[in-house]
Amino acid sequence: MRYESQNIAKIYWYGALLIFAVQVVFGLIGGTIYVLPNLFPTDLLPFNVVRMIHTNALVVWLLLGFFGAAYFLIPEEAEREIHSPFLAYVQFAIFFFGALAAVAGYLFHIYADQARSYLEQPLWVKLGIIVAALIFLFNISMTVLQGRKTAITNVLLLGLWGVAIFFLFSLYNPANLSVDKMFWWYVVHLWVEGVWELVMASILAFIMLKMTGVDREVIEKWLYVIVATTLFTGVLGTGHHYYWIGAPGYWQWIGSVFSALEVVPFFGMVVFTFAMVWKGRRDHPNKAALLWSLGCSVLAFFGAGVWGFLHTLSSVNFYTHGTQVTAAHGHLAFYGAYVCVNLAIMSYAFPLLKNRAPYNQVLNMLSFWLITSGVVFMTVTLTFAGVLQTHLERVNGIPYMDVQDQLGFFYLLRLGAGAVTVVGVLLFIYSILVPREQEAIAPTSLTTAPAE
Amino acid sequence: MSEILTKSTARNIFYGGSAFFFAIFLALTAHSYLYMVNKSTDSAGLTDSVERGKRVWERNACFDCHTIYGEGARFAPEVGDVFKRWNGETDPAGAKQMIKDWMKSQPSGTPGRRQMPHFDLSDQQLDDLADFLAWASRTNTQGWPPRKSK
Amino acid sequence: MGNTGRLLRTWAMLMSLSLAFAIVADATRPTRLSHVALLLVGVVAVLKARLVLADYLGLRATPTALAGFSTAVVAIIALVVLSFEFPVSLFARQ
Amino acid sequence: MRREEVVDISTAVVDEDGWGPLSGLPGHPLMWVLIASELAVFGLALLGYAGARLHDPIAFAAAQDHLDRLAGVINTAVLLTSGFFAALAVDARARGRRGAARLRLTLAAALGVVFLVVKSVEYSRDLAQGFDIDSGGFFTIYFLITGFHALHVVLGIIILAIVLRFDSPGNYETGASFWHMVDLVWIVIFPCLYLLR
Repeated sequence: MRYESQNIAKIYWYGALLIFAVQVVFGLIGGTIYVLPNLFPTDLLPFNVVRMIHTNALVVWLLLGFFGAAYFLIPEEAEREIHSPFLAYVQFAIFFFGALAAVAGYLFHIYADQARSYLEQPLWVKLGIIVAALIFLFNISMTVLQGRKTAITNVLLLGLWGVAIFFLFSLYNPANLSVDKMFWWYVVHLWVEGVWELVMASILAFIMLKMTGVDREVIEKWLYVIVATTLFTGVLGTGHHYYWIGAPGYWQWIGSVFSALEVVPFFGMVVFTFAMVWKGRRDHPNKAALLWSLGCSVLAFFGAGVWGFLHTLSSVNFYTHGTQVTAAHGHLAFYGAYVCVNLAIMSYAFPLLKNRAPYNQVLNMLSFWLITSGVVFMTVTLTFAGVLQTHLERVNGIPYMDVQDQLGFFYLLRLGAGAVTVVGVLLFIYSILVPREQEAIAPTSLTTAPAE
Repeated sequence: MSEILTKSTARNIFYGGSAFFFAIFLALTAHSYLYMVNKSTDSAGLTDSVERGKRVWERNACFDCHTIYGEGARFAPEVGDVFKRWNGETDPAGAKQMIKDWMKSQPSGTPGRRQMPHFDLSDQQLDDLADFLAWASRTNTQGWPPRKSK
Repeated sequence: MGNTGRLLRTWAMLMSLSLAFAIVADATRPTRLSHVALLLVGVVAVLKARLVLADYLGLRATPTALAGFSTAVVAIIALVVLSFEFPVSLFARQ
Repeated sequence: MRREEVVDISTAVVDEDGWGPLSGLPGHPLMWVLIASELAVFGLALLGYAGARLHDPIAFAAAQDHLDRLAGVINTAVLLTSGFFAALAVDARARGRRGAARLRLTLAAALGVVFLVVKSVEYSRDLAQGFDIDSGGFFTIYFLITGFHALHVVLGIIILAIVLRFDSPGNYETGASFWHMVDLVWIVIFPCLYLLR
């Protein structure tokens, strides 16, 4: 760490980790309701409230993580301090307060009059998010414009501007349900299969740059190849959400063809991270950050790429759409792509921000394996549940609730996997917050310098 | 030859290519918008009541348990075609009444079965909600969902 | 001027192959092409694609890339041509 | 350690100029990423077409008979000749003959416009016969594939215009590569959609 204003990242990441804990705890509650539907009083804690907390907390903590990552890496890339640290803290206050208020409000059944999935925030929270985003974009754009311009900041800025611009569609909710859904995906799909991928790729590129010692030239060219294939396939890949919502039939062709290719950028990221690490001449001591980075590309490839492809062709999706197959894909994709990239940059940055480096982070690595086993197992059980559901309900024509009654065993297994995940997450947070003497590496044993 | 390998050209091709695909996407969305308004949905039948019903659906976060056109949570049944499943095509008044009665009777309290909360809806709101579900069932969804009894 | 000469030759070949296309596939206007005609159309399409790849796109200089792209084109055209060998539905609905 | 074995693989992926196997190709490597993406898209679409056709070959054949094969043949000749001029332009620019290169590239782009004119005449006839992108079956696929290709012709003309403005030899190669890809795609989709039946 070389710039004072990189410390801004700390507060964002503390906030992110807090909401991360909320997210997984409510995931666990939701999983419990699947198994024991009458455990919680329906009036106090109905499933829909649990789910909106689970999904909203996910989105806001990932965004907080991205903001933190931007504040951490932009000073080093642009080679200057953040334009205004004060504004960065103001932005945090607005965003974090909005996020907490939204999540806490849901418990009291306070949410938007015109709520939609992921977009249940009351209007004033949405406006707060937009104000915070504007402050953020102003702050980092000013920093980048006045500093060194690199491919990493370039792609990161494009991604973050996209995040803000597409969020504006959350304010548009027409009375026509089909039109509503079409533009709803402008937010949701163009985020997670578009601009978020740009953010993810640029963060990964930054970590590779710092940790492997491979030339910037090489890394930035790879970055362009990856983000080019991302947008060349991902934008029209939106079509895979337009099959059955009242849109024209041609989307079945466009969605199938383009989203079949959405696996390409994820495969590119796997090849990229492994090639860089292999080629890297440097034996970097932060093994935990490396583990999360490699894990990120691999798990994103399986979760977003392979599991996405499994049900993206319209002829398959006709049967699997709206079953647990979608839930299986969603969990591994979000975890692999966006949770892992956030935890990777945190694992890389925290030892530096806290002057602990070099640092072993054994507990951190243990938490990787715990969370990963939990989420992968969850994905597998949900996939089985989804395939069975598809067959019984969509092919054999058995009514929905009768089929659900037959899936109880899978939901029980999923609950177990969820519990392991929660333990892993709490362990990760502990390993970040609490320094452990025995994990410090003696400076003499260093063969190479830590990241500059 | 190294002149052509520059990063600024890379950036331009990335921006240009992405803009091309995005322009196609925007044009197709515009076409789809017209298609929805003119062809696939019952625009003429999109009454104030249907719109109010959609807001009831949103205000109570029904989509966080149910799916509609397959989207939402998967904790409770699909409702995009519930009106048809409950024979609304042949007996609209009966299906509407069934929806209203169903809403009023929740939660069922059946042990071991998922519970639907009791939503304190007025008669007017229940009517609107039923109208909304009836309207949604008339959309041309390219034959989805697959139902065997056809 | 060797390059220009080769490009001219490539162009001339492409044009004659296209004419061959038109004659084989179009002149007689049958409702369905014979097996031989299907095969010929496929072969001619592959030949033309290869000429464009090698001489227009300049992949003659990079044999690996030429082989890769050619293989992809052959595979696609072969599968499409093959699909035309089935004049009745494979998925007949009752 | 195993590290030694894998170094070779990674150097194959990451060579000196950083573009790996893409650096040997004519034009900018990232253009080849775009070209490869496009070929994959059209390839998948054609495979989808073959699969969809197997569901109902008779209806597809009947629909195909409404196409104007002669217009397709003319357009093939137009595009191939246009590609010829583009290749000549790259050749001229490489040898420093800027003026000749410009003239040839302009001719290539002009023939692209001719292609679009012929195509729009075809489309208007199809529409007049009552076939559009919503017709389902053959015509949905036909409009999607040929329409997407026609948009590439439009993009290609824009790219050629940019090359005329910034006329380095490298840009000539990059622009022409895209243009030839549009050629190549037509050579493959034309027989599949129009001729085979």
